[in-house]
Amino acid sequence: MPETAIAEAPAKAGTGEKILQVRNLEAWYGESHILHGINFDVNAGEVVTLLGRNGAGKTTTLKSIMGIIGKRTGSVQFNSQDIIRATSDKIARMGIAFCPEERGIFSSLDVRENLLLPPVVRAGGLPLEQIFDLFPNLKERLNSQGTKLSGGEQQMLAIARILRTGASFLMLDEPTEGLAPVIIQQIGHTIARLKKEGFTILLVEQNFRFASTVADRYYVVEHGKIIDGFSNSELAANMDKLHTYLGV
Amino acid sequence: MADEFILETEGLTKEFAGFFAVRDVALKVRRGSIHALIGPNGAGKTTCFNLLTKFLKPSAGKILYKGQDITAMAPADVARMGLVRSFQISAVFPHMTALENVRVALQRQHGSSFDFWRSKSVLNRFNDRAQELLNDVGLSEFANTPAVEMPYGRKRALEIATTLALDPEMMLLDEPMAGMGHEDIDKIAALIKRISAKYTILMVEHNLSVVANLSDIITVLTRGQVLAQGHYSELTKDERVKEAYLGAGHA
Amino acid sequence: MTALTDDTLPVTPRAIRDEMIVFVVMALLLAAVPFSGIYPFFVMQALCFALLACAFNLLIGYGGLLSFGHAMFLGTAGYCSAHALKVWALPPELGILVGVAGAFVLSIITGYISIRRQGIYFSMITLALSQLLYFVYLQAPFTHGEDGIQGIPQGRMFGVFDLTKPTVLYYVVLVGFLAGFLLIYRIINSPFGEVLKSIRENEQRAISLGYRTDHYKFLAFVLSGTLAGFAGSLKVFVAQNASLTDVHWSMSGEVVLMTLVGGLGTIFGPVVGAFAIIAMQQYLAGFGQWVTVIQGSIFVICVLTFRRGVIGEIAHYLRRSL
Amino acid sequence: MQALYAQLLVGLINGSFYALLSLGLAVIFGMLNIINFAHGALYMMGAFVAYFLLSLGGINYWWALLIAPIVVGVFGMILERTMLQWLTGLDHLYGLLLTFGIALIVQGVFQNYFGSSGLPYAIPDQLKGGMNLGFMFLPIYRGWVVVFSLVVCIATWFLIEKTRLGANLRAATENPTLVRAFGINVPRMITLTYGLGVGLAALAGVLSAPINQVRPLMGADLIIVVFAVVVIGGMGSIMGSILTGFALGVIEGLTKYFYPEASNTVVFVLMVLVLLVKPTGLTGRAA
Amino acid sequence: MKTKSIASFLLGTALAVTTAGAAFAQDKTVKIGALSDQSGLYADLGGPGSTLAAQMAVEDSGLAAKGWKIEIISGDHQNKPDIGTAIARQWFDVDKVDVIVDVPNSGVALAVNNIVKEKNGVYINSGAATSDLTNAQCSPNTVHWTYDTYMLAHTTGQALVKAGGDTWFFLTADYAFGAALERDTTAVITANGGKVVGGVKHPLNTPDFSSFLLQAQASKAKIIGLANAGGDTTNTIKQAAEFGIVKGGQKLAALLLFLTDVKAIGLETAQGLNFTETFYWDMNDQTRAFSKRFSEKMKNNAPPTMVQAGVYAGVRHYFKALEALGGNPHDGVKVVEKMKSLPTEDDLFGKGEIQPNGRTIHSAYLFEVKKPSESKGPWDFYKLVGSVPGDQAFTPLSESKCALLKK
Repeated sequence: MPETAIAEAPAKAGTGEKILQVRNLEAWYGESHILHGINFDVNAGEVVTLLGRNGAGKTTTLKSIMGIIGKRTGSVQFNSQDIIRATSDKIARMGIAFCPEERGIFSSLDVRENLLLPPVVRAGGLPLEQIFDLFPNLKERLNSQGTKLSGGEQQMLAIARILRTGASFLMLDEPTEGLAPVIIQQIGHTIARLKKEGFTILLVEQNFRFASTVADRYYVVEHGKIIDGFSNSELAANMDKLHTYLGV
Repeated sequence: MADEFILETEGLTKEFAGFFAVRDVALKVRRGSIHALIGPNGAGKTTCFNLLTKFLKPSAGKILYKGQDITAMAPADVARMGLVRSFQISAVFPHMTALENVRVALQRQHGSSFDFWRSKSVLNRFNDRAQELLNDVGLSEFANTPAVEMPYGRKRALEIATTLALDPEMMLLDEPMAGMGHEDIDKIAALIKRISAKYTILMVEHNLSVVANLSDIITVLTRGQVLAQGHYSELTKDERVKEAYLGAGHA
Repeated sequence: MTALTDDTLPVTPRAIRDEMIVFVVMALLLAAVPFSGIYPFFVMQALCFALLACAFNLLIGYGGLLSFGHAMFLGTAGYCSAHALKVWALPPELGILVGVAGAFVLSIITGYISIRRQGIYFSMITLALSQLLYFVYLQAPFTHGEDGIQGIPQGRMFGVFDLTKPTVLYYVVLVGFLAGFLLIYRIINSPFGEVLKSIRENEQRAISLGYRTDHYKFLAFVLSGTLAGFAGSLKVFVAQNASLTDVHWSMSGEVVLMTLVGGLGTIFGPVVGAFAIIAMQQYLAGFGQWVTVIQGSIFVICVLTFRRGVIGEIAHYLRRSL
Repeated sequence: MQALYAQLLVGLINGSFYALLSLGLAVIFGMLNIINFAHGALYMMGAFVAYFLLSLGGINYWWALLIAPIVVGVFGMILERTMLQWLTGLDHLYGLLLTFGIALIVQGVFQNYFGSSGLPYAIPDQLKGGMNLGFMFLPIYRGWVVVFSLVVCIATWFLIEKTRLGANLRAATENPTLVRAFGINVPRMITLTYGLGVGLAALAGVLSAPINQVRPLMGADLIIVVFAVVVIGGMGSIMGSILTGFALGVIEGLTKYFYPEASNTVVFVLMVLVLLVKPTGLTGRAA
Repeated sequence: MKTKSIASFLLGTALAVTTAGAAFAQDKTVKIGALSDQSGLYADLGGPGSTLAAQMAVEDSGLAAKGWKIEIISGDHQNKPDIGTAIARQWFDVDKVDVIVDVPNSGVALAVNNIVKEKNGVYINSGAATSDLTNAQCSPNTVHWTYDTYMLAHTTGQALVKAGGDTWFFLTADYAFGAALERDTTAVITANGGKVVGGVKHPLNTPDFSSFLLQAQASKAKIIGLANAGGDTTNTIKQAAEFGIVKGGQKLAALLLFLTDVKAIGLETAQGLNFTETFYWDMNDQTRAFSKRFSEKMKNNAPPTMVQAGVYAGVRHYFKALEALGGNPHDGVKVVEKMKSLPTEDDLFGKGEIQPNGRTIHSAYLFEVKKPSESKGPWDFYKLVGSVPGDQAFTPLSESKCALLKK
């Protein structure tokens, strides 16, 4: 396998300026060193996908950006501000929102409480009507307990609740995990629509078939490093390489 | 039947607050085979595993091991019947040396685990066997290293050596390759292949190429249910599997 | 749940020879006490508490279980021994046996109840059980409630050693302490200790290897309780009384403090901790309730900055187990 | 039969204190994962603040009900900020040890300055006297204690289960990291929660000041009973700890009537029985 | 294990120091250990005040001028028998203490009693209530000053029954001291034609007495006898007021109550209570004079309690014995024998004697707590309602089981 570390972003697919710049990001879980120097960029209005095997460090990358990993070094520039030392609540208030892999629906809260939990941090979030328009199921189930929802509904709730905060940069960790194809399709449509609304999205996916329907660019993570990167148009050409990288 | 299949489940179900992590799974593991359980993230593989080894209580269904109903048994007792598991994240005893790790497993069957009045030097009689097991998994030179100081891949190997020390009839391996680099993966795969001559193996694995090479039979889980079952070559032709595993929009 | 002492343990394997050297030095120093002019009763009392702390440490340092009720074993054995000596007029060796047996039975009962829960629940249950026992002893006729059992005859050990002589008593207590200490050391370094250690390190894994971990924790609890009882029986000969103090929860707290100061999960820590705390109580006694305040402050300081304890820090520095 | 009713009512009064204290413990445990051993000492501080307010500042009981929980709550928040917060991520037994140390310090300081015997605190004039219920003479103050603590308990329950703030709190109990990543200042919330739990203890202290004497050790023995209450109830839910608190007060009251010698031990005996049948407690989640 | 030298009273002259120990018989060194509860339940009634009382006794004796070298150390037994015995043992072994004074808390007092006997020291107990000190567990080294359970029961019990309180209900602390008080009082009540209609035992340190008070109320007894002490007594009294028990016509009899307890309860609640003490600061000119000097030296300006007064009187009497012996023989039995042979007389307790069993005999007084309107000062609490001569108040020697009497 080629160990080509690529620091510079490949050809820009998005139109806007660099909204996120990650340089030499290293992170630790307790004693174990997980990220060994991650470098990549995200431009405003793009959907960027991190691909990689289980345990490669994709989720850790998102969590490091969000500031919820104990020890991290390097630099993370968000809108030209370095946030590597900021606490996660401050980072959230700067306009980054995170939807975790396990979705994090709170069982002791009902759907309405779950939906309203993240505070509005700045103007420009989607109003509730628009969210219900995107996810009509949620409106019907506002008073159910959060974890009584189906897996798909939980995922929609998890995405829905970070839309009203006003954050313009969304990080979604494996939103399709464990979901039925028809739901996956629906999530794909949602992401596409969010992109149209002007959101910038950083996606972690194993399912690159799904990713290919929404992403502008890809980075491949292995052993806590970015080892490759290409745009959506280059995907087909990189297919074989990808199979080796991901072991699927 | 009981002879042919070492482990069978009927209608195995686990519900978490309305969410079915595992639903109505019927699994039959043939004695002496390497059986792989695959599926996308969140398909319920690990839950299934925890049910089989009794670390979780099933909401419904039955588990038969060697023809005996083990549904209501405690996890330690299941292990004592020769059904031993490994964990997704490496499970070693960090502040004990590799040799001591293996010895703890040897000790359970062969000796004096409640003897608090004897010196632990009586355990030295297990040293040869422990060293042999370490050699088998390529850890000869690590015998006196505390487990916490070993590299990740070595810890996984140590875990397998510890499991082998119990001389189980069946091993359940939960993502034995998770978090490993290529070199390690090949080594562990070879090791699994080698030990499968003696033991029945049920493994959860994400790495399809590993599964393809190793396993005799594969069960595909999605959303807690069995989607398909068969040999790799059969499954690759199955459209449903491709779609579930590789995702919608597959060309 | 992560083990309490995870970050406090030295990672180097046990150096049994080093530990035996330290042990011999400790034994010689203690044996020289009667010739030193140090008040022997102070040392005897400290030895009893040191043994108690070592027994407690067996449970938390090697079993990962924080008992907040260890005074109940100390006190129960004390009452049993005192009663046997005073009312039944048994010789000292049998008196000790009765006390230890009492603690043994108690630890079986309380262990059966408490071992089913872990972590803080275990601590709260042991605390509540010891408080239950406190009230029982407060009202039971044979303990003489608030007055305690007083004026306990010391007698002749094995018909030979006259325990009313302070020097003889001192050596008997010292031998008892050293024997208890060595037994605990042996337990830690036994096949059983090995399993116990593996359970503390990774209980899930131990279960998956087929260990019924509750049984091992239970045995550790019973051993710890019984040895704590032995300390209580010895203490009866030193103090010549048995009172509610020894069953009160503040005594349980003191034992925790001694072990914490010395170093949880270290071999010699509890001994050092016990001597330090007893000496502190002795020399700071004039400050009245400030002693409580100082003890509380030591708790706070230890937990916040000094979790390894005195011996733990030294061991960590030397990268040796002590 | 009349005497029985009277004892039931008296039990309910004690239950009020158990409920307020175990409620505070449960709230703190939920957020901080700490069994607050200092709870008894802070309960005592509540009573002392009321005493100081009256004897030094001439400030009456009603103001004390408001001021004492705030003062002690702020004190608690300082403790949390300076000490407890450093324990995040450590085994929660360290929390138990730390708060035990804090309890020793607080109690020791008060004992030094005020001795162990009690200081008097009079029942406020408005609540003096009693009424004849037919089956008993109920001092108005005791009736007030039951009613007021019920109101406080229900208000706390409402705050936590039914409000926006409570939703944040519940969410942070489940997954503090994620809640913080939503932009909520969780450390501040933890501090405030500790203040709230401790404030409840102080409130109980003020309530008890006119009934019991204001003594440095008034909370020390009570807290162990409350621990037993908590083990029985299992700290699974806010409502659970309130109900268990009141129920055990009543059971204790009945014991005082039928077999007074056991009144000190009945809660512990009950704890043993519950543990034998249901090791996780009545409403408990697994530890 | 707790000792401290609060004050080293090196009262001797340089000459005395150089000659000290020169001749055994003329040994004029004395070391007094004031062992008390310095910070707990009994700290206010004994504690630092008892040490002060002992110091004043030393000063008032004028022995320093006669070449005596007297030192006082004090210790805190924390109400724990094992700590008390450990201190006592160390005092004798290491610090060479001659006499231990005060020691409130019956449990500790009895434990220390054994040690003093073993080490042949002198024990002047003032703080403890148990009459066992001069009865079943009497010792040739012990003098018990001030009060005991028998005296309390007899004086209070007899007076109240005679005043018409002939039906009793007991609230008894469930331990030896409480049981002894109840037993002794019951004997007096029945002997005087009264009746005990019921009782309830409560655990020690009960915060809440309401259930027990409800039972006492239901019994309709005229007198509710409180056979308990300290915080339990004050709590019972306060809560009884709350439940309107006194207003309902029943009367409370506190069998053991101290000045400091009344202070804690407050006159508003305590008014009308009957109880027995053997000393009150406001009895006569001598007691007032002593109390004035005493309170000036106290942190909170409190006058002496009867326990502290007993320490003063006991130490003064001890010095009389030493002077009579012409030096300190450091032999406890010998000194106590001398103390018993001399009649007692001092400003605080008046005239009396020490019986062969070690019991000091002096008058006992029945008091009633004043109404707030009657009180003229911060410590003006008591009204004298009766007195009993010493020989009637304490255990008659014929009833005593003390082994010393059988010689």
